[in-house]
Amino acid sequence: MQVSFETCNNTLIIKLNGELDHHSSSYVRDSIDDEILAKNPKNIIFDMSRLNFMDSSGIGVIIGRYKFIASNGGKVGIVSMKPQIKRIYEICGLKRIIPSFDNKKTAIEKL
Amino acid sequence: MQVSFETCNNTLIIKLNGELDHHSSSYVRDSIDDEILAKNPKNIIFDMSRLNFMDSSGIGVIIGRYKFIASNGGKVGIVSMKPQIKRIYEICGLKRIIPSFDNKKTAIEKL
Amino acid sequence: MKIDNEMKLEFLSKSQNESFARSVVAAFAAQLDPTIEEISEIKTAVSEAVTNAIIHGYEYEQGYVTIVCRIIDNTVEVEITDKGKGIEDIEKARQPLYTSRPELERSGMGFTVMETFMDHVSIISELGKGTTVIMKKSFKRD
Amino acid sequence: MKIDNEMKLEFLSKSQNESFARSVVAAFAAQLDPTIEEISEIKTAVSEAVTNAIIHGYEYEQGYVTIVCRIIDNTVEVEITDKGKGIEDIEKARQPLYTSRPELERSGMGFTVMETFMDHVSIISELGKGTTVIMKKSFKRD
Ligand SMILES: Nc1ncnc2c1ncn2[C@@H]1O[C@H](COP(=O)(O)OP(=O)(O)O)[C@@H](O)[C@H]1O
Ligand SMILES: Nc1ncnc2c1ncn2[C@@H]1O[C@H](COP(=O)(O)OP(=O)(O)O)[C@@H](O)[C@H]1O
Repeated sequence: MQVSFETCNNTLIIKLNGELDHHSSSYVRDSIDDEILAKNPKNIIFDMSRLNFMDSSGIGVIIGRYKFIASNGGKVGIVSMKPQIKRIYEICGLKRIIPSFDNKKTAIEKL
Repeated sequence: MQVSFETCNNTLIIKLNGELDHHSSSYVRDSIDDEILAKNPKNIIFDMSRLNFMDSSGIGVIIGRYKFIASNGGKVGIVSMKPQIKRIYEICGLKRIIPSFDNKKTAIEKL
Repeated sequence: MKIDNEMKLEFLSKSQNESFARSVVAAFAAQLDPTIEEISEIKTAVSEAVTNAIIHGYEYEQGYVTIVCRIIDNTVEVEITDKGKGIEDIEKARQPLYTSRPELERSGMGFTVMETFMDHVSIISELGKGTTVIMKKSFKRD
Repeated sequence: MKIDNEMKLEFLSKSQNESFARSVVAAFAAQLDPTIEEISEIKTAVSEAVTNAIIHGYEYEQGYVTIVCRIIDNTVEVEITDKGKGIEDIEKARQPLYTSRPELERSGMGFTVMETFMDHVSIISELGKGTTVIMKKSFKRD
């Protein structure tokens, strides 16, 4: 599992590459939290174009970051989910709190 | 595992696609023997460009066909082995009785 | 009911074995020629149950997780067992959003995911003895 | 010697499980970050031993094949066991080209392949009780 970052104005883009499960979740969580602490972004976008697997442990990671960002008045979006991941996102009700976009450009514009 | 055939003059080209182990060996053996019976080729060439795995059960299949073809005065060649398969071919001493070629054209010319 | 194929896998309750376990079940189920979507459904359900065994069953202590997998006609049956802590109230545990470990950022959606992706999910558990989750999925082919 | 990770796989002696078994061992060994070449060596060695259990051990009767896999430091240890017929003369069985089943077009090269691809191969066998093949391979990094 790899995590990389990109900043665009006040938005932090978090690229997830690999498989996000309970095993990789602590590494992913720590990487993201360090970056948020360092860059203090308003909004965050999860770029999932290279995420090949995610289960409900991954949903826990996303909700955790969402709570922090939302409590500071920021917004969270997700882009480029593969079908399996989109289904987990829908089943777990993430859809109601975090919008999904087809690509980064629309996400940054519409967030 | 898939087996397909091509004939070029008196040479039967046998294309192996998939994994040749003990499980697939009976299917591969039967397909080849039926084709040899139908076409009565002088020589045969195994095209291994799409063979992804082979163990010593595959060596047994090749030697079996070699014995039949050689007993009728024909020749056998192998083309396009992947590295793992080339090593099995060398370890099992097939090198001494069946020549290997880089491609079909050279094999047909040089056999 | 004739069992067409069967395997049993036992492994240490280490989190790095979560991806190993789901790949093994997927490789075994492959003999039923599932679609890519069906394979990722099984993988996800197995990942949920194995993760639960490691986190909730053994609470990160070392133990063995066992997976029994059977193919019967066009159905795959997966049984995932731990000899850990057990579940006190199974009905409550199955509820969406319920988690006993919110401090670990668990979403409480594990059982809901298993139930959505598999045709059948049942749970057998005894406090102090352990838990078995039994899941079934049929592949209907015309 | 601390065992870093361990798994045990049991499956029916059906030939379709040969590819399943070698994939499982490869997936487990993946945690040592082997090269593609090392992975195909392990897969081939496992395929040989599992095939022998099915053909020679159980002689195509139904039985269970067991694989135990351990990671200790940078070494993978694989034990493949059948409770079949057993080997009368282990030394003879190991010889290149020796096969007791030439009518099945066996090449007699199975043990030679295992020995070439693994660092260590030992065989424990008792007539009428079964056979265990123990193989080890270390991954040396720079
Ligand atoms: N194998 C298990 N052993 C003990 N308790 C379990 C086990 N599996 C699930 N549980 C209990 O059921 C609850 C709900 O599980 P689940 O829906 O997967 O959500 P989560 O894993 O996010 O908590 C867990 O929080 C835990 O209390
Ligand atoms: N698991 C086993 N049970 C009984 N006999 C075995 C077993 N494995 C190997 N043998 C014996 O050892 C011989 C040599 O094995 P091997 O080198 O793999 O060649 P092959 O499988 O081509 O015969 C076999 O022919 C068989 O007689």
